[in-house]
Amino acid sequence: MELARSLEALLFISGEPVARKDILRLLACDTKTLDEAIIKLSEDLQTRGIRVLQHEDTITLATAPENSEIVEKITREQLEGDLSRSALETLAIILWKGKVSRSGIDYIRGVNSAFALRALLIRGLVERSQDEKDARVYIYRPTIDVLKFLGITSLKDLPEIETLSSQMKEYD
Amino acid sequence: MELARSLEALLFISGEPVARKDILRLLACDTKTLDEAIIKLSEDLQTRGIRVLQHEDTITLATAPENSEIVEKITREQLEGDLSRSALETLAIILWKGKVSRSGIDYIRGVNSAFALRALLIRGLVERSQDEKDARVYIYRPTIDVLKFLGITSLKDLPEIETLSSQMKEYD
Amino acid sequence: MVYHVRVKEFDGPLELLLGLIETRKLSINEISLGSVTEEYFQYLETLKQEMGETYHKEIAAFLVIAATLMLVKSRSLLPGFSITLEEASDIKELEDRLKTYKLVKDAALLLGARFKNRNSLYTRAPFVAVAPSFLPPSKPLDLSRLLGILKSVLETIPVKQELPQKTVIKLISIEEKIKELERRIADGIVKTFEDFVGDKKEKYDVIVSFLAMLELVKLGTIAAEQSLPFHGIQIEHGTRS
Repeated sequence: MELARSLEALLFISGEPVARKDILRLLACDTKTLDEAIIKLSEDLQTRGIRVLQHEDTITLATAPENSEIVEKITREQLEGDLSRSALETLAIILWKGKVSRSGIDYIRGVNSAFALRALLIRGLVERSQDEKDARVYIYRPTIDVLKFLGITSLKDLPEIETLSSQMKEYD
Repeated sequence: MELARSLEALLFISGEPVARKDILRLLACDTKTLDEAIIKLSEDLQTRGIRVLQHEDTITLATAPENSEIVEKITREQLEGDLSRSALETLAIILWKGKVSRSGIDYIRGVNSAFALRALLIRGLVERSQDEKDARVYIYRPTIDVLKFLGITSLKDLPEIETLSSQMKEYD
Repeated sequence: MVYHVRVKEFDGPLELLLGLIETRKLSINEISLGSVTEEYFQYLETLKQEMGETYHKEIAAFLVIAATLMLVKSRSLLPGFSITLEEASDIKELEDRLKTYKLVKDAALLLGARFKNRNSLYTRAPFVAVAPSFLPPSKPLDLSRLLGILKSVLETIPVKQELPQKTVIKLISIEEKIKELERRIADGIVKTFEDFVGDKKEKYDVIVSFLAMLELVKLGTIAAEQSLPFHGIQIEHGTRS
């Protein structure tokens, strides 16, 4: 069933629970067809590593309970431990710039920083918000936690902040 | 097969490409069993909304190409504009060679490829690492994002590059 | 006749050569290389005019291949012109590079089409199900280390270069050079190739002069003789009987 596949891709990519009404709109189908697709997908996933979860009016995919041990193991490993060189470079740029878009970071580093940014985000070292000028663009900032961890109270306390931030001025 | 389910859960939760050696450790299995699990999972997913991508020694899950339209409605990942001709030529060489130095690319194109490489690096389509034999030399290779962008699950699914390599073999 | 070759954006000498060969619908071999040599040099002239001061930097890659083309041209025009094994392998290497480049260019076109019609795959954000919490690295983050990392990153940003002002350089085309050479030989001013080139240091001028000489030899206007490799070339007015 075609729709069950589209539903799976949709739930897979969104990560968080999706409201039924949003799914109806995105897949352009009616309630009855959606219900059938949910049943079909749940059956397909019966013997798989992931499951369909329904809660109130939302639907999401999650790992099957019998795999919880392995899931905890990889999460712990990935979220603890040291930062990679590219994560450190990205963090340094965000700190000394104060706020910067993904493309600004990419330009300064000369390489794609998507993985590095995600690592910093999920570890709570940086946070992001939508750009006021362009909602499709995210702006990255250091978190208060990371400043505390570095032992500074404000970005002004960073060494050579004026020279370095003016050197990076054109790359927003 | 139990292991294919654990593999799926593991790939699902980590989202990003996971190195085979990490999977071997996390799932506590040997290479042969892992290979079987990957084949099993790929087969299971054949008729579903997601796919297994393999590149060099990393593995990840991604949405199936036939669902790209629906997925693009909700994903924030921006697909940037077209690549320039020189970037495409440079990418074709890197895909064909698998890994190649900057001077190797320059020799084939007869021209300095620094800007083309930078464009590919920033878009995350290629990555670079230092040459094992000579630390002053960078070696460029395709990333798993090339697969995602082009909508294929393995580099073997690129007939234009396969043709290029087989034609080149005739000269050697 | 002054050529106004439109300076298309050719990325490099291989692309230029391939373009010239393909426009004439020729296949890649020594004969076709010889037949596009003159156009190749005309393009370099145009490039010289357009680029002014930056010419020397940009032209280096073009000149290496120009030298090989000269060999090809000489061989096609001068019967009995013998080349060394190394020179023969240079010609073969150029042919091979052109063939390789053509295959790469074709593959790049197909790849470009695939990019346009792609159905991309998308991966999930990592660990989205995990509630965010502050997870600093196990070792303390050292500000001075971060500062060092930032500085080394900033060093790698390519410097934006200002385009220099174009300067007008008086250029002599191959045809002008042919006329000049013919006149000076007839007047008895020029007896050797070295006389003709004079003390011009630019490789490009030497090459254009040499091509002009070859053309005149081909037409039978002059006769040229070189007793030993790398020795002077004697030129005399041809006997057109």
